[in-house]
Amino acid sequence: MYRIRLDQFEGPLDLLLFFIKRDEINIYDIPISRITKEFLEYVNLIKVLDLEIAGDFILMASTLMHIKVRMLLPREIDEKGEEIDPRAELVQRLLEYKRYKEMSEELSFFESETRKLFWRGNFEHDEKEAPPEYEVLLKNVSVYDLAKVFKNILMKATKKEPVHEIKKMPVTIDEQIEYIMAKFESFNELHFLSIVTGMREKIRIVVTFIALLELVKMGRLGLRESSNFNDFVMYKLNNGTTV
Amino acid sequence: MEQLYNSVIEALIFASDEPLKPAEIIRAIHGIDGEDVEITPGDIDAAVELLNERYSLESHAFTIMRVAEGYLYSTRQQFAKYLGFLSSEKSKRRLSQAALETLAIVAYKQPITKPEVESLRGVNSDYTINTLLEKNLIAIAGRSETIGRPILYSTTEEFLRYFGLNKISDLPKPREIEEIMQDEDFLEQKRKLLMNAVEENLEKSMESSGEDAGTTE
Amino acid sequence: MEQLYNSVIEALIFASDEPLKPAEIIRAIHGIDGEDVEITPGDIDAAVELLNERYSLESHAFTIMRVAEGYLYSTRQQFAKYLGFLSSEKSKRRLSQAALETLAIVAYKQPITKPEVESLRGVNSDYTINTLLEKNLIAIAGRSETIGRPILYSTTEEFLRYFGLNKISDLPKPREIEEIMQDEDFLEQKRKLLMNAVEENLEKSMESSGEDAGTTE
Repeated sequence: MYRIRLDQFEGPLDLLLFFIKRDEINIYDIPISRITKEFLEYVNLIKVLDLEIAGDFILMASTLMHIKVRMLLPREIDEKGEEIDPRAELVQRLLEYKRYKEMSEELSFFESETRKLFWRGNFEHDEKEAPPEYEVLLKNVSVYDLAKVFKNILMKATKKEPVHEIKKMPVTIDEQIEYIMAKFESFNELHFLSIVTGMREKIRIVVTFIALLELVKMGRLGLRESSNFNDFVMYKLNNGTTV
Repeated sequence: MEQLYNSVIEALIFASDEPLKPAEIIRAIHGIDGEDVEITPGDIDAAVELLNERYSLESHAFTIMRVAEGYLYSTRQQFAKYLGFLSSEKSKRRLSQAALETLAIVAYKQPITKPEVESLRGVNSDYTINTLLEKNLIAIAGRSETIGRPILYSTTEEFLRYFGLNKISDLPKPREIEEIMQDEDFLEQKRKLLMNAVEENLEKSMESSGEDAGTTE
Repeated sequence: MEQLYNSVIEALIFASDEPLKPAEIIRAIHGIDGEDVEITPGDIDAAVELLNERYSLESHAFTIMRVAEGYLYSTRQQFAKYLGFLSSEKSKRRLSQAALETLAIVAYKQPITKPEVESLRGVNSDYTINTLLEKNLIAIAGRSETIGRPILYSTTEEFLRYFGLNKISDLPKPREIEEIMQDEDFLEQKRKLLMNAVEENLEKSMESSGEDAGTTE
């Protein structure tokens, strides 16, 4: 048996073409039994070598086995009444593959030729009148770039562990008690909304509300319903009694 | 120094992506033609001088400059305005990474609000959103029904045209990108699994179809 | 076209780091000197032809190539060895056989889906397709209308530049299958046979029979 460097083969079709050439097999009359046997020997070798391409080779091996079994059965007939050769499809695939393999050699030739060419290397020093302002638009950005960027963002976003950060509150209850009482210096009654309107942070409103409850508990303010159901009225108390 | 090396020096400076030092030129020539080729930095400077005289005589649009103790090509000053026009045209078409990120998020999550974009990117995105709006790659698509009714953004026809897509659903799904971005390790594992599965079937069919196929090991 | 524009064209192409299209040259000239300057793509091609003749006559080391339907300067092939010695760019690996096979299929069958590529090659092509996308040699070109709407791929301008082609149709046509079948000699298979078959046997037989055992078949 020839020893073949398996990693030289791009895949099962490539290996089959090699057998066909080496053994001068007529591609129309592939001895499926023999070739299957040989193919399996190599598949076993690939498995031992643990090559990453093994899966594709095994898939082909099972195709060959399938053809082999069909060869033993009576031939199927196509619509023209002619016998269908179970190997026909494989032959077609082999030829088609060979066709593109040839073209990859053409490409390889173009690659070698182009590698002998060197483009101009340094463009930055060309005298240019500076473009007035830097504008941004699209160039050399593909759909793939777009999708890749999005995928990376998603990955970054999902990687972020939920962090429960304890932020120092920007306001204290004491401060807000002072704030509320300062408002009551010129009024005896105020709507709650009127003192929280304009507050940017939610936390400030919450703290103000707590400060208000504190003031009620201390007996310095009283609460009653407002005509607006979303609001209520605060009124000043003097040691628990209305001013 | 041999005549041939005038052209070699010309080619080397032409293709260098940074100012090419005389020592580098000598190194390349010695590397290819052997250490005994006689060539000095003075020879190289003379060759560059000669080349520049010829460019000037033949009225070509470029010249070799001496920069940072090396040589590099530059086009002549008098063409600067044309080059400036072209390069501004080109720079117009470059999208910054930030803009690309924002565009990707809008494309995939549209319609989407600025706060949502910002929470995905983790940075303020006012500037990039404005840029993309100006370039007509995204557009305002109404308002969200959530608190504060923030503005919703989506991509435009112009966006589709640029990327050669018929509709937004033509964008590759993150799953599809995942599939082609898999690293080799992962593929290998996948193949191993496939291998085991096929192997079993294979052995079975070998047993049943008999003959000599089983005697391969 | 005025004489001056020969030099402008020279400067513009010289200063471009990617194939410069005739339309871009015309746009720059119109942008600076006004829309009424008469200049056609034919004029530009003639100017490039003239420039190349002069470079050749004056035996300069570079020439203007027609690549990806644009113009790009490159050094002449004869200096490749010196340039290769210094260049880190070109010491980069060549494309793998798998990449070339996949590119050949995409180039001739574009736009094409990954399953189609895989069925032609007989191997999983995720990794190869990703490599080619990363190298910008192929690009996503929408979706097929078939079941599952798989992504379509096609080749890029970078593909043309990489292989030094002006357009896709500059590639030789693949042979017809009938023609391949008539091959008495599957040449390439023979080459492979010579290259990598029987190394061990060869060595063994050389050891045992000595002499001219080198004829392996």
